[in-house]
Amino acid sequence: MTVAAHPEQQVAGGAPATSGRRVLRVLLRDRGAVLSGAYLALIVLMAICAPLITAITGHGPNDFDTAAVDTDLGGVPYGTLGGISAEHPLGVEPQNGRDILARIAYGARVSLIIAASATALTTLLGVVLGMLAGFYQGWVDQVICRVMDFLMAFPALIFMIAILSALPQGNRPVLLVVVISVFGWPYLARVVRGQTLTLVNREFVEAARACGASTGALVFKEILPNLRSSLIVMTTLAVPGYVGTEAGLSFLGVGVTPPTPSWGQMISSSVGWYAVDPMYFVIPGGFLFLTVLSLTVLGDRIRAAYDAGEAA
Amino acid sequence: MMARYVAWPAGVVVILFLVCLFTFVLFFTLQPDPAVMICGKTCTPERIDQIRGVLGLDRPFFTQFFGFLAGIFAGRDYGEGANLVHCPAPCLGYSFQTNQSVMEMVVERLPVSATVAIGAAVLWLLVGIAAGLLSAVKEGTWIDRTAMGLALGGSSIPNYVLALALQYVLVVQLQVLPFPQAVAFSDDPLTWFQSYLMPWIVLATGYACLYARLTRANVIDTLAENFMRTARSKGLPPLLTMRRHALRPALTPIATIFGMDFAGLLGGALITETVFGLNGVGKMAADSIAKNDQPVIMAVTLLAAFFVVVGNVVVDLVYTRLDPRVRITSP
Amino acid sequence: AQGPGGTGATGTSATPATGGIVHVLANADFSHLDPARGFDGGVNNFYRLIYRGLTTFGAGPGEEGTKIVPDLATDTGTPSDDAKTWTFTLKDDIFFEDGTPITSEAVKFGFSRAFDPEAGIGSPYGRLLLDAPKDYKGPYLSGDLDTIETPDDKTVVIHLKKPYADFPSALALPNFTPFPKGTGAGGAFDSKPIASGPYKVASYQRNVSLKLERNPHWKPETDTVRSARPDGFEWTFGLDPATIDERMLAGQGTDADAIGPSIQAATVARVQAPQIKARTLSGLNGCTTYMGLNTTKKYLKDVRVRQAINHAIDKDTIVAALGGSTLAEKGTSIQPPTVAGRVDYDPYPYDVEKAKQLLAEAGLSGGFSLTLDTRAQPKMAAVSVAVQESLKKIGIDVKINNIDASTFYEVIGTPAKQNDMAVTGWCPDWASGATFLPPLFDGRNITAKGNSNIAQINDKAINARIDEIAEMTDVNEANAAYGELDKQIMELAPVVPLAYEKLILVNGANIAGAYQHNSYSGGVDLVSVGLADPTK
Amino acid sequence: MSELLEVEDLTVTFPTTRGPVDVVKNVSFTVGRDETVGIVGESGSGKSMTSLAVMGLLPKGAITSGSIRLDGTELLGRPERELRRLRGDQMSMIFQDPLSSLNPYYTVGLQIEEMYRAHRDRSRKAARKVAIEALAQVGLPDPERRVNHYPHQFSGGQRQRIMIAMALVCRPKLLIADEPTTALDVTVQAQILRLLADLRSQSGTGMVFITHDLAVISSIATRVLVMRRGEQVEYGTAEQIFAEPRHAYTRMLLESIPRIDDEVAP
Amino acid sequence: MTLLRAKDLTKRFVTRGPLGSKAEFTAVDRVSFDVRLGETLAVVGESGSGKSTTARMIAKLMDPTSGTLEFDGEDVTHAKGEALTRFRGNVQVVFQDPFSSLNPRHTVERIINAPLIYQGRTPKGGRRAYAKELMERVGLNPDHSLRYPAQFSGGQAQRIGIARALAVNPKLVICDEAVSALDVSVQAQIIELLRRLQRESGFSYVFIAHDLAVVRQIAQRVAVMSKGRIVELGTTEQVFGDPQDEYTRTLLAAIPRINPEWDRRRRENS
Ligand SMILES: Nc1ncnc2c1ncn2[C@@H]1O[C@H](COP(=O)(O)OP(=O)(O)OP(=O)(O)O)[C@@H](O)[C@H]1O
Ligand SMILES: Nc1ncnc2c1ncn2[C@@H]1O[C@H](COP(=O)(O)OP(=O)(O)OP(=O)(O)O)[C@@H](O)[C@H]1O
Ligand SMILES: [Mg+2]
Ligand SMILES: [Mg+2]
Repeated sequence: MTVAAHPEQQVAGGAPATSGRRVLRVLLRDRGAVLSGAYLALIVLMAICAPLITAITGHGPNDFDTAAVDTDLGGVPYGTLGGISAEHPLGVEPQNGRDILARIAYGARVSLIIAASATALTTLLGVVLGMLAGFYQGWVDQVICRVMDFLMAFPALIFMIAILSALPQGNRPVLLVVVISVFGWPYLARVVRGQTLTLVNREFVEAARACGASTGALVFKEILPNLRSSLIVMTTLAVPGYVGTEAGLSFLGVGVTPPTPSWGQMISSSVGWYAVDPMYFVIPGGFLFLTVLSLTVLGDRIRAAYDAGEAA
Repeated sequence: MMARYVAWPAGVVVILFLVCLFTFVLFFTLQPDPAVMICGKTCTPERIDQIRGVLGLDRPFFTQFFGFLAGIFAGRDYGEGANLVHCPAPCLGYSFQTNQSVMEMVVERLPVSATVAIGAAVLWLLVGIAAGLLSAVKEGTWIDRTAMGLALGGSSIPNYVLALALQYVLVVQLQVLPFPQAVAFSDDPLTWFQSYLMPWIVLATGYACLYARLTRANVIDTLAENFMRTARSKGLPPLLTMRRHALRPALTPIATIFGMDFAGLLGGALITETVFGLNGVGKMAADSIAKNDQPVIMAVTLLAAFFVVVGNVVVDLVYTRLDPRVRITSP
Repeated sequence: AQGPGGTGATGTSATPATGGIVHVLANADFSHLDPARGFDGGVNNFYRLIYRGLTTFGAGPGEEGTKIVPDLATDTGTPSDDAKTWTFTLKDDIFFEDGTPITSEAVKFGFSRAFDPEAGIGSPYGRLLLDAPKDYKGPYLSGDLDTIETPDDKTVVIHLKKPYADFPSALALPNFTPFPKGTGAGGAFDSKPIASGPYKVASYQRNVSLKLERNPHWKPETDTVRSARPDGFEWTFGLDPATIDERMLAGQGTDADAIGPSIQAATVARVQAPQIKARTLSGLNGCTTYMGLNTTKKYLKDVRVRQAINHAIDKDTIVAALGGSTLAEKGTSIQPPTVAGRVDYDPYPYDVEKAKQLLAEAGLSGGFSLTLDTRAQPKMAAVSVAVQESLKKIGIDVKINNIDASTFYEVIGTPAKQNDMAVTGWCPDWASGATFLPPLFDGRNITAKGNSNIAQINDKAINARIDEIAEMTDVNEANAAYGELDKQIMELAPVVPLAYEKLILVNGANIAGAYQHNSYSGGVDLVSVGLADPTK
Repeated sequence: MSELLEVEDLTVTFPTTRGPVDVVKNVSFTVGRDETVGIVGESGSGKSMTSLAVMGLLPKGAITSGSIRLDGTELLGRPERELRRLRGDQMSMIFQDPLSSLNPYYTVGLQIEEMYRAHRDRSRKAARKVAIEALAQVGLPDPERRVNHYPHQFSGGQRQRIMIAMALVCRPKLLIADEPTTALDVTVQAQILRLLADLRSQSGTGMVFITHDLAVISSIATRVLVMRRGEQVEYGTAEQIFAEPRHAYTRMLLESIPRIDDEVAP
Repeated sequence: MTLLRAKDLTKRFVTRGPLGSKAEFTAVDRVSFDVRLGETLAVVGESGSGKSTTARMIAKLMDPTSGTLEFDGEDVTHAKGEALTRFRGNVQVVFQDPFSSLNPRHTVERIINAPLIYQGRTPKGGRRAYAKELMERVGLNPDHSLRYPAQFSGGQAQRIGIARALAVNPKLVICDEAVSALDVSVQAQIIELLRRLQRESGFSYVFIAHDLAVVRQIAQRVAVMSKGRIVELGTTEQVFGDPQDEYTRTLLAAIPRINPEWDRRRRENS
């Protein structure tokens, strides 16, 4: 009895690249992914080079320029589009005439660091604890769920204020990240737990168990990849959420201290001006929107690239 | 598995107790003296002590805490002599700033918050899930891209901005809606509806965006399952195929966050209620924080905690309805 | 003093017709309807609609509003020689809303409520001035206040703790409101007040709305102050400030019959249109926004440092932060322009060089750092940043300590918690230095909690001068003396007067008789306002 | 009159990173009314893809060319809306992997009923009756109770029978059965084959029957298509394929059949 | 030598009706058997008779309601931790539903390597090469190692499952209808592979199948199940040559055969 060594048709081509490199190659060919990546890189670069930017334009993030606004009209910027001019490429803040470009650049530092680290931390906690709860059920689930209930039960903002105002001034951004994460992870963890509950009973998990997978491996290597879609959505949307939380807390006096600029604060302070100086909102809002958009597009494309396997 | 259901009521009570205790500790130890707040501009230390005495703030921590707990079950009295006020059984405390029983304040405001929450929830569920489903089905087309672009935009706009912008456009510029007013449904259904419409939209936007994206992501995953092929092979009406077969598996995460989001909103939609001047629990929370009205803060916290915990219980029960496999005995 | 209010009152000065409902749009509900409890410009203005006292402020724009006139009493009282005992006679035909006459007994009862530990949390003058037994705890706990004599139904004899020439002014404050004996225990007035003024509460839903209707037992003949033209008032509470601005600008429906609070800075540019400008009022709110310099702190102990700070602050940027020239004026002296006897002067003009020189003299030219307590609220934060920017120029590094609005006053009012500097404000209880300078600069008033002398200045000369002025029996003389004391205090530079804030009020098109009242933080005088055409 | 199903030059292509791959190449065959055509062949040779192409249910990204005519009307390029009306009603398919092909979230009863209700009778009661009947027909014990069970509560063979029951409720003109009996023991298999034969004789259903069990093919198919690597190796009457196979692969296949009677494990 | 001994294994399922009514169903009823080292025990029987459930129990993927399980002389009924890890290294399973048992988010390479990864083993030459070799042995194109399960046919998916089970050199492989989706020639190849492994490495198999011809080829002993019980257990010759139980006889009688006339003609032709 003879059997052909390769019953399937032979396909030309060399050895397949490792999946990481393959994915990168796929992404590089994707316009959306490249644009998103470029934008994110630009923002990061801008944050790093903020001092350079202010050196070039000659306006620091807190330099008042009362000459650029009309104090008799409540401080509306002179000129069109919120005072956009060669001097102030993105216009000025109403009332005190601070340069928006400089504030955006410096604000990127605070906002992105806080939002990104809080997102990373909540995701980490949420995924790990949520999966363990969903997987073990029984008392582990009980304990984790009760802790989650406990944390979620507090109206988060009230408690963040209470706790943050009691904490020493110390390193505000770090404290903010910690507090936001402590109150933030249960939201994600619950979603993860719910999905884990339904995935645990899938046959492929049983198969992995038969392969000798330890609990940890089952949870993180078999189930986790199947949660990807929800995770991408939740984490990318967490970023604007946390930028907003930071702004809210800062406004309530427990966030980063003024005059440190942050995107969230800029957006919050722009709201009253929506009718008179809409650009004041549009610029930081636009930067934030594009950041989230880029993160989402990138997340989606990476997922698609992994999913596609060889058939992309 | 059965143990989970049995443990619920006990668990809920324990959580609520801990929330109480923690809130109490936090506000007892960390927060400024509410007596100072009440005392006002020209205030003397003696006067502060006097007020503290009236509020019972001079008593030891546990006396105060258990007094509060006892009030919930047995009611309690405040003040003395002619000033005595009685706060009947489910007593969540008494606000000396508004001179009202907190329970009364909550009961007064809960319907508003519930109206806001329910209306918004209906809206965001319908819009969010429908948009997510549509995007998933039309994945990669302009419909998908537009819907998801909007969803991202929507989730990047703070509630506050959206509320004011909406008001500016719909009320001031286009004049299709009046400025929101506090009217009861029974008095004037049309104005009632018009007044709540904007709060609903504002509140629903953020959630709808999240739900749409989540629905889309999960439905896309489900569409790749073999059983979707079976469903299509049956030649069912497309809406039925989508609703029944593709949506159900995507609903687990939706149900989870919906339980939490909705319960959270019953505890008050702080910003939206404030912007539109709705006298709900959220506005009450905001006011009480600004005025450091501790009994009210305590009550709002407890109320929110109660809804969230109950919401989570419901979600857990829903899981087993959503996915029959969850019912199998776990490993 | 210059006449601050009513600069733009042109379009709305027409006399109101009788009838109609005036609507009021408000952000926050009143603190308390019980006049013993509530005490701020907004609520005091409202109290005048439903309550009457022995005296009250005049009804009119400018200085008229700071004059003291009789109300329930036939005159502004007869003092004894040392101004320690005051006798008042009540008018005839004065009634509470239920028809019971207002008697001397009611006056006594109403006054004694200020001593109740629960109720008497409003204006402090009752407790500060009225003579009472040491452990007296108000009528509900301790019974009648025997130190007030009521020889007959129409006569009240009041004994004070110490001589007080300006007592008629203090009586214009809300916690001297008569009430029928035995009423108002346990916060009852907060939901159901007993009216003595032209209106009574028809319905009140906390944080939602308050409706006033005519009090049939109020006799216009007995009241020379309140014209009370409209048939009622209706407040809508809990509106977002931006929404209020939007509504007032649009003026649709009943909003044409509405008045509101001052607009926000962002709206200023939008009220320039002539048709809106015509119904806009603008004027000072009668308060001073200042920065206290904690004189007990290391660097600020040195008067030269404090003076340097005074010179260094660019008040133009402060004004910009407060919303520009339409919403604020530069502050120079401690007392705001609305206070009687105030002297207009500028001891510390903006001068960076001078400031640097002063610092050099103090041996601090190398720069140092100070912490500034600020209320976490956009406007205050903006002011703080402006201060920070200004002081940067003379080498002072300002650290902003943002404090949650609910705890701000506790922090700065507790010397143990207070930092180097704090941005805050002060409004006089009536237009006299008596309610401005002593509370802020009398070193003997420094308390461990609830302190208002945030500079913590305790200067013998100042203390002594305060006592001297308090003893003056001529009110005008006293006011003039306070004006000079202002200068004396500023020489020590314990505070930096930053600005006098202004209000811009946009009224509904149908509003008539609106002017800003100088004793009520520049708000529209409610007892005179009405509708131009109630049938509209 | 045309045949029930005419497949001509069917090619199915998948784009991959290494260029397009034809998984089905120029396959042609016809199925007459009340005729059974067997498809046999190597695993991975494109049998399932061919049948999915007929149903219009190929995975996303697959490109089809050629022609598929049902009752003389072209199916390829038809809008989804029209195909949907045909599916379940005119043609239905039994899928190869029953567990993943059944929706784990619904009872099997509902999954059978919804098909019937979509095309035949909207009433719930009638559908339920039909579902129970169908389950009984495929030999599932205790069908009244088991309609309310979920797929994971069944054995592999039972799930396969559920798939069969589902495909049959509407008595379609064309039935495509993709390895419908692999998980069944021979007695149940015999029962199912009888059921299919009845269906063919009663309703004139034409059938495409894919299996690896050549004995089954020989007993029910009138024509046989042999596939290998996406290509059509041989196509002819059953008798011709089994008695006079022309292609070496067919012959090899027939030689490899394990025989119950001649070989015993050592 | 006995490798695995099952004694009185019983599994009862509780099912809930639509109205919450409960019903109990005994899927496996006091089943006892043993598997010797290097032996193939076939399990045949009615669909729904409890074969897969028994397989799950002996693979320790499902706890029996009652009964005991011994492996290598050790009672593993309640094995945990170390003992369970050892057991997992020795017993592998090929599942009946090919797609469901493959993680849709893993590449084939990752799936096949799963036992190696989870048991911390690295074969000579690395896992990638090893996976490719295994794919080749079960007749899959090794170039497809980075594809996902959905991109394979039913038979190919089944072979992925087989390759995975063989990756760690287990002592016992439980094959639940492991070759049912394969065409006869590939099937023969797989069977040959299994037999070779048995010869060379002493694998034992529990082989669940419906194709009695295949069973006859591969099994030394056969257990026949019906309605949750083993109705007959004996050597292949015994069971096929001289069936004792009524059900076994029906089963044997129902085996479909190619028209003998066609068969004869073909043989003559070739
Ligand atoms: N999404 C896909 N992308 C690329 N190739 C695919 C895809 N799906 C299936 N294939 C390939 O198409 C070929 C045909 O698959 P098909 O399922 O039709 O085989 P089959 O004949 O049914 O085999 P079996 O008998 O094993 O079920 C297989 O080689 C398979 O690998
Ligand atoms: N989770 C479950 N709940 C209820 N009943 C179940 C469950 N799993 C299996 N059963 C029932 O147990 C019996 C035995 O199932 P099992 O899967 O062991 O059968 P099998 O012998 O493998 O059949 P097949 O050859 O069809 O795969 C079947 O009647 C099945 O319906
Ligand atoms: Mg197939
Ligand atoms: Mg089975």
